[in-house]
Amino acid sequence: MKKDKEKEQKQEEQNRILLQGNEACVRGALMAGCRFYAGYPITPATEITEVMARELPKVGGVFIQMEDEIASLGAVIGASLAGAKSMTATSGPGFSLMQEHIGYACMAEVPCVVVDVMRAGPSTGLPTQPSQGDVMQARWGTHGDHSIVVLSPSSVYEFFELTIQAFNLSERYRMPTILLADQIVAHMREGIVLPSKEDIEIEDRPQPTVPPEWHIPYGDPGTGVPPMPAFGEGYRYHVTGLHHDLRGYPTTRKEEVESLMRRLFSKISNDLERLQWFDSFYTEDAVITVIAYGCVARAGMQAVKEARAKGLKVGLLKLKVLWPFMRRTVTTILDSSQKVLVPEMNVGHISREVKRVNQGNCEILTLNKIDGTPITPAEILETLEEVYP
Amino acid sequence: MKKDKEKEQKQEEQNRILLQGNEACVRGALMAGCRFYAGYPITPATEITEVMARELPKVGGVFIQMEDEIASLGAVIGASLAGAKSMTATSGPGFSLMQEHIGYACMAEVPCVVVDVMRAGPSTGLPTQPSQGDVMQARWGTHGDHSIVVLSPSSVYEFFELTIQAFNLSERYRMPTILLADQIVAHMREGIVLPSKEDIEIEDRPQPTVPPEWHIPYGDPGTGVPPMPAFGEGYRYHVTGLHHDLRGYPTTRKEEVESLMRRLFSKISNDLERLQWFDSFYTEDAVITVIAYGCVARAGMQAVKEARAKGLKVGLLKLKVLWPFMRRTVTTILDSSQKVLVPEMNVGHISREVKRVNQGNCEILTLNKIDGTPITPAEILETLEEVYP
Amino acid sequence: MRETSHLVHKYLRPTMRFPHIWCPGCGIGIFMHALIRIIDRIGYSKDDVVLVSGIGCSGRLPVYVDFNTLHTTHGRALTFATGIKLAKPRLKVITIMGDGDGVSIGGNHLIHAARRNVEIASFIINNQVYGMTGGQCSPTTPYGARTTSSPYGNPEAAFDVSRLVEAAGATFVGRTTVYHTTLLDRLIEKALTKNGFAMVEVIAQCVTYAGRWLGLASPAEMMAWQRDNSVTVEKAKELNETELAGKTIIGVLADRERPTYNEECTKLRTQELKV
Amino acid sequence: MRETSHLVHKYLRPTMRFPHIWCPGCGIGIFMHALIRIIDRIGYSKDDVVLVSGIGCSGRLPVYVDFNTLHTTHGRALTFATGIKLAKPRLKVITIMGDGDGVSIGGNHLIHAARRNVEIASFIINNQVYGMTGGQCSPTTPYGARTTSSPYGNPEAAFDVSRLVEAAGATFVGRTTVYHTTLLDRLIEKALTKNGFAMVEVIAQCVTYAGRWLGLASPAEMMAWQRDNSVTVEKAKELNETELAGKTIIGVLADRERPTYNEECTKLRTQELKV
Amino acid sequence: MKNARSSARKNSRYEIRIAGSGGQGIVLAGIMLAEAAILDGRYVAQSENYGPEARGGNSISEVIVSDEEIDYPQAVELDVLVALTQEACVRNLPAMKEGGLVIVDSSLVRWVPWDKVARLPFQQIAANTGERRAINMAALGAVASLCSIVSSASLVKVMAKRLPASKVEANRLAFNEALQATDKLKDSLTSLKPKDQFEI
Amino acid sequence: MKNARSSARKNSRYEIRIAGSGGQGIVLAGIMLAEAAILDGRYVAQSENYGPEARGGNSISEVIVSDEEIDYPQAVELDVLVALTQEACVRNLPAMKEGGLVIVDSSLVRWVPWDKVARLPFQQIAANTGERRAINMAALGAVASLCSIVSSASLVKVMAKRLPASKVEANRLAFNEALQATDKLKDSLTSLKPKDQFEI
Amino acid sequence: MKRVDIYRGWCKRCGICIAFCPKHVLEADKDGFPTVKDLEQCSGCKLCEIRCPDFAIVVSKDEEG
Amino acid sequence: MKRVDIYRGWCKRCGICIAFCPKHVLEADKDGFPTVKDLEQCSGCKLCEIRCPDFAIVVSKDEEG
Ligand SMILES: Cc1ncc(C[n+]2csc(CCOP(=O)(O)OP(=O)(O)O)c2C)c(N)n1
Ligand SMILES: Cc1ncc(C[n+]2csc(CCOP(=O)(O)OP(=O)(O)O)c2C)c(N)n1
Ligand code: SF4
Ligand code: SF4
Ligand code: SF4
Ligand code: SF4
Ligand code: SF4
Ligand code: SF4
Ligand SMILES: [Mg+2]
Ligand SMILES: [Mg+2]
Repeated sequence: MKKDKEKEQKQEEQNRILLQGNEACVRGALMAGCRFYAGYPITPATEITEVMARELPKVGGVFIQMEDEIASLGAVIGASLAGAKSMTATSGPGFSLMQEHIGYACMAEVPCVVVDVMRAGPSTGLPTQPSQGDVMQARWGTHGDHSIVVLSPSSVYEFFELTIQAFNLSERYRMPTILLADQIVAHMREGIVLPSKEDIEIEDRPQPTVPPEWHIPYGDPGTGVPPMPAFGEGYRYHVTGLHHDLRGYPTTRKEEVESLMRRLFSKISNDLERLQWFDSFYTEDAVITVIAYGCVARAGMQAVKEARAKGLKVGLLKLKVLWPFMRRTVTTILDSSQKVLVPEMNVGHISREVKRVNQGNCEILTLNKIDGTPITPAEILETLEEVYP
Repeated sequence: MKKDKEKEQKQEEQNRILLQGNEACVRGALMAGCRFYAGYPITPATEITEVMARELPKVGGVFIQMEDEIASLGAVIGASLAGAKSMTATSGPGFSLMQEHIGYACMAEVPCVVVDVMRAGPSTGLPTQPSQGDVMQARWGTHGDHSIVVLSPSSVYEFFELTIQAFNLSERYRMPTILLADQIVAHMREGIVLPSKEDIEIEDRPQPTVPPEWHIPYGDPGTGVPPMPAFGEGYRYHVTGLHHDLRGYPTTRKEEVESLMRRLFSKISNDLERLQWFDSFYTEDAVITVIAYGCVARAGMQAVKEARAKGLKVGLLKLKVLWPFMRRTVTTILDSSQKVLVPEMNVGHISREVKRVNQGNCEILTLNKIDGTPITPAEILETLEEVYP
Repeated sequence: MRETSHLVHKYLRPTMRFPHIWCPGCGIGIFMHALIRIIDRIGYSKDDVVLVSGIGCSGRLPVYVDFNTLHTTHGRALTFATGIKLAKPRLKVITIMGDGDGVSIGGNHLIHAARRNVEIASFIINNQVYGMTGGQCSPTTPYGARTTSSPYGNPEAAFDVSRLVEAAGATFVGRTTVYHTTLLDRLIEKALTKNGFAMVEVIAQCVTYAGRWLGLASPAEMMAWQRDNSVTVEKAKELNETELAGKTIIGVLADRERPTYNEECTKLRTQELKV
Repeated sequence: MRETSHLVHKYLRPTMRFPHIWCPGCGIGIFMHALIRIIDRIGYSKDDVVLVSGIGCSGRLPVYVDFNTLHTTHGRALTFATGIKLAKPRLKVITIMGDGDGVSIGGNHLIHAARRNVEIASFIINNQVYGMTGGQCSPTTPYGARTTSSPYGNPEAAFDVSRLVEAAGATFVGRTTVYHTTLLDRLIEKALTKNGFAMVEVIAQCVTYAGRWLGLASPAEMMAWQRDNSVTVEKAKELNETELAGKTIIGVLADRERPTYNEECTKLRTQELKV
Repeated sequence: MKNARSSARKNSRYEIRIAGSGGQGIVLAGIMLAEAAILDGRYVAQSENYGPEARGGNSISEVIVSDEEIDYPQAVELDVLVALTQEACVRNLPAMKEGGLVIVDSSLVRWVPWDKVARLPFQQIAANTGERRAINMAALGAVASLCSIVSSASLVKVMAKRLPASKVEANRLAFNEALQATDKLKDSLTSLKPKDQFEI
Repeated sequence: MKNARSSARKNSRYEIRIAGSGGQGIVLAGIMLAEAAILDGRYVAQSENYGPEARGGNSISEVIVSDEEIDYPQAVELDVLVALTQEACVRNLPAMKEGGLVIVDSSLVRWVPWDKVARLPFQQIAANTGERRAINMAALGAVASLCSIVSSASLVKVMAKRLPASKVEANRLAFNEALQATDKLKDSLTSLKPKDQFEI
Repeated sequence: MKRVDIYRGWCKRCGICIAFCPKHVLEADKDGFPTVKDLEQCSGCKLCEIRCPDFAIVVSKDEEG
Repeated sequence: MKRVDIYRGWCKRCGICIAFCPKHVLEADKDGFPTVKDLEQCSGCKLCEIRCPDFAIVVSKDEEG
């Protein structure tokens, strides 16, 4: 037995490879079945475009560099409608340009994955410096009301893993899924072991089970997510960014509009339980809990361990899903901790949400940095020591 | 005396003219000194573009229809740098496209006014139907952290008035100011009396008081707002969307970045007191207060009057500034009312903020409608009656 | 009542409301009829045809016809179409764009699609105005024309769309009016069967807004204008500059061959993969 | 040490760090030197010159020179420049764009600025690659070239930028390389003094990334390639197609007159205001 | 609910909607009504609605007139509906206040499932003036006669201002004709019983 | 503060930064170091930083090696700094851990205001192999000799994988030369007193 | 014998078919709808059908005729 | 007499000036910096100055010469 385990471990070690976060993202995408990528170079997401250019043709996929980011997401949505799992990657300025099409994909219910590797903003900002300044934009950047799923990795392996999950969720819900990485996670390299394809669960968009004449393109099969046949498979239907009826035809009828909006929101709001993705460390008896995500969660982890070593009862909640905000998970922490510290490389995005769901029982503290440098374990530790009751 | 007043009133009545909201916006802009407009047609903001095309040449200004919304805001920023008070107007899809340049104007500190006449979204949505779905986008739509001022009118006169104020604030703070109107306020006509130019206070961007050699383009004169000479007036300086030092030259130095960001935020955060713009009705003894803005505030007003007629102690707080969120004003209401009702033509944008600043003392209720139809007085009244303690 | 056009009934969606949304006499309907006619003549399976449009009056076309239809965002039809064609090369991808849609906000995608040579048959319904939003200037509105956004006359020169797209590298470029029915049919057929990016500029009347600067009231007058102000490429060669002034040259303006993007992709995947 | 170039010292910002940011031998610096030389020769007041750039290596140019300088967003320099020129017509507005900047993401603004004829002197530093982001394909990268985003060869054809801008209606179009110093000077001067929209395509070496597909290592080799692969418009007329294959035609490619947008604006304000 | 809606009305508040199809001058009629009410010293709020099918589709213009400032600027319950097409009539009846008045063109609208209806031949009146498009002004004539909210003097003033000089005369004629024709049956109207309808 | 930083270290955690200018192969050296550590069964996190002036400007590559999973993946306090230009040296000294080791090229870096410094002629060693660009591999030789975190066997393996076949030999040579040269003064190094510096 | 069918439900009375019939077969009725004035003259060229923006006119051989 | 000044602080040793001097006046020193090999030959054409991307070379008439 012991030998087996040793062997396994040895095996694992031999499979450990050094990958950059952006490369890991591409590996995840390919494993999830991504076969179309359209993109436009931008620091610090460019490697995703470059590695896709190299890898996609090898698996029979299509890579295209478009004229800009608007075109990139347009092409991605088109390819997805034709049946291909599709993705693009960018950073802040390009992400801003993609907002109209993100809303389109929400409305037309087209699965796709958009990676935003966050650099310091606003505007052109600091192209090579890390930030978490796009968290609210990922939720609210496009006009009009919609729901959206946003994931954020804190390590190279998580970037790989969450890319797969981003595809899965986008297929499951028929909506764009956004991956918010930060420049540190995107550019650093770590030794990781990629799982084999068999160990990974892949989801595909629901397919109609009835013949074309019976298929109602935007009907609710109960899950809120209508089956989605690809263009060219006999199910001819209409896709539009206008409010539409069950067949996809434009409507302004209040009842139809309302029922469409209700269904669109239901896809996520009915599934919140399944979207509580987090890691927690030492939270059971924590007096103060650090809530963090992305590279800041890594600093948080180290700070928490050191604080524990000093006898401080502190814990860490690492969020992997940023949107929908994990109210349930966070509420549990708010109930059990005296204080919560939310360190972020922005002026306080997730901390706003924590405050919103807080019922006043817990003290919410923030630690924000927007100078283009990462939050360090020392900074978090110092704050923890300062505010420790 | 009485006669004088009568005469005055008579005079006023004679000056009362029927104006569409969008027209009133143009009148306000011209009175505020707007001399450059670049835009691209889109329902329901098109009339602003059309009326500008007609009126600007008459006052020696320049109107240009650009190839798209990105170009429109680019031209507006350029014109502002050359010294002209400048503006553009659009609706959701165009507003999404403008996000990159909104961030640029924040970073480069270029005064300008962006009008977003909200229609129902997401995506192409319902082009002719009203909505308040872009409230969060106006705050968070561009990448990276920044602060911004967003105003929202509830009547034709307010659209006129707040357009003037939008120019004033954008000049005062050297940042883009956003006017969020809804389709109803933009398209309806009301009889209003325009004040004469002398009765209106106009603010202009601060000008340097020192000769060019001594001028420090991005230095803090104490107000957080550096003087802004126009291009071509002898003060040659560099403007960029990158983080920059006091001269405007790109920097990645942590200290310089931080001090720039601090100053940018300070412009608003130091002036919050002055940005509490609201009307309140019957709030002193209100058990329930309705907090509303835009056309919904009008429904709220009627509902509140009718409820009062029925003996219900309810009040209305009408917000004119949406961002920065009027925490102080709202907190006062949260302290004095048992319940607060926030009716919105979206899934709940401002109500999130109300919840965030609430210390748990007050019950926050929402009334949301996203079917493209306006919230009616009856709907608000009904809710008030239902939840009245 | 006896059935009317058997042909269109085969392609129109019975679930849609007719008559269609366009104003009486609008040229878009004439183009739509021709498109259906040619698709039928070529014999594509409905399942294999994808119709992609942007936003505008012309953008409302796809919803009426029983293909795979996609109504995208303003100006971006070609980007979606590119994704579709690359992801599923066997589909026949067609885009319908307005002059504002395809040449103002969407001008960049137009020239890049032409350069890239993705096999898309694209049609620009050039009514020289923004119809959908109420008659503003477009990049093809004639100089001096009064529109709702140029009340004192349009200060800008118009694009020669076909020339621009030709210069951008399109393998097929044609121009016609909806009056010229035979040419319309011929160009649609050539564009649909072209192995490469094809663009046809279809001059069509916006009776509601574009009639104004021509001083023309009725659809028939506008079509007569199309008839009287066009010369064929062939004829144009015989005319001098003064004779050509103010005339629109119609016909096949470019027709040439080079590998499509899909063909290049296949090459990448097969021959040249050994880096 | 004795002072070096008196001329540039008059225009460079002493507050900036030198040597500049560009790689050793990068062609952008050669263009910048020429631009300063010509501005000095024409004798503009520094206060009246506005230099507007987008994002890219070339976009870093304005910060070094003591004019009114504006570093905008990627691809949008011309939109800002349009606003400046219209709001203050007495300014001399100049844009500097890269080939990705000006022709990929910014291609639409380029053709519309040309059509609109706003009096802007625009320079596209065509190094046939995305320099700033690390050597990806641009719309002017030659077909088949291996770049960081086309590891198996570029599947797309390149734009003829000058031809495109000419077809879009620019009143002045010229092309040169940085090797051809006399022509470079002449075209810059013509563009700056043109009453209308002028575009000069400046072929410049990106030594770090674009040398690769030419198999050329050094800046000097790249400039020798510019020398050996260009023919002047005048000479080109004497050559047949085979002789011209692979050659870049340099010189004045278009030079014509029509009213500028500013002139049209004045007309609107004065003569034609009585609706 | 019904209760709430009804009570949501001020006494001086008066809501009128003109509905028809594109090209009938609906929007202009609403604007002119609003301007006339302003001349009469009243508060007004006017809005229109044309859905996505601007062209030839349904068109609505509504005017709220009041002696006090107007809180809610959209119609809640119509005091008066002027309908110039059959579809417009049927579509807008649900918005009527109980006891409200429906004014229709007698030849364009045949079926009016409402209690209190005034049928007038606007189309014909307009045609008689030689200006067929004056149908909207004819409708305003009936409004001026039947509704106290606006004076015909003010409406005539506004006409002179808003219409092209060459068309003013014919439009005023249509307006007056309709006004007089309606005046004639004013009395019969006030005594109308439910389900009564009258026509001239 | 200083306290907090120091305590923020695990025992097995080892931080090394290679700094120089663009073109010196800094990034590649970091990657190879990280890959070698992986072969040795360790956890690694590697990152690089080149500011906006990628071209010819300052370049940094840092590797964190540990026997446990690495929490914070950025350097906090350097155990080792390898500096290949004077500027890189001075700029990065503030990031050093007290008692840490600075390795520099003896001809490119003259002034090293630090206690514990190893000066080796990497440039020259590389030049001797005929492959002037092997300076980064020479530096890795010194690292292999002085730091326990990575085995030279693994480094050699990685070299064979990462470098173009034609260049492997020269690079390995440079690596070995530097390794041996450094080995020679290893002992003197451990006995260094503050302010002592040594050179070969 | 030709047949020219006009589908009034779809016809928007634009007048295009009438204006461009080379044989002047069509005319407007009092409501503006096209009607067949002179079927004899019809050449069956289908131009009216082809140019109708509303698919409201169909020219065919009368099967029964 | 001409002067050719090379400003080492700015020169990036790209070699352009050396490669294209028509008179072969310049050569690289051991560090790669251009130096004047043969001033006599210099025609004062300024091509080296004009083509230097870094403004690091200046050709002038030597005032004192
Ligand atoms: C981003 C964006 N900007 C503006 C609009 C508004 N809009 C809709 S259609 C249109 C122009 C229509 O003109 P054209 O493309 O020529 O089509 P037509 O209606 O003439 O067929 C515009 C500006 C929009 N929907 N989206
Ligand atoms: C919206 C946006 N997309 C992408 C980028 C990233 N980006 C910066 S420069 C550049 C391309 C540079 O190429 P080019 O314009 O040819 O200029 P060069 O560096 O070659 O001078 C790109 C894609 C950006 N800054 N903004
Ligand atoms: S507005 Fe013009 S383009 Fe649009 S449907 Fe009417 S006629 Fe056609
Ligand atoms: S990367 Fe290319 S374009 Fe950019 S500075 Fe270097 S040589 Fe010049
Ligand atoms: S088929 Fe030809 S001839 Fe006959 S009615 Fe039609 S257009 Fe006239
Ligand atoms: S062309 Fe068609 S729509 Fe027009 S009148 Fe004739 S049948 Fe009617
Ligand atoms: S001036 Fe001319 S000849 Fe003299 S060194 Fe320079 S390039 Fe050579
Ligand atoms: S051209 Fe300039 S930078 Fe290049 S070697 Fe000569 S002096 Fe130095
Ligand atoms: Mg059009
Ligand atoms: Mg370039």
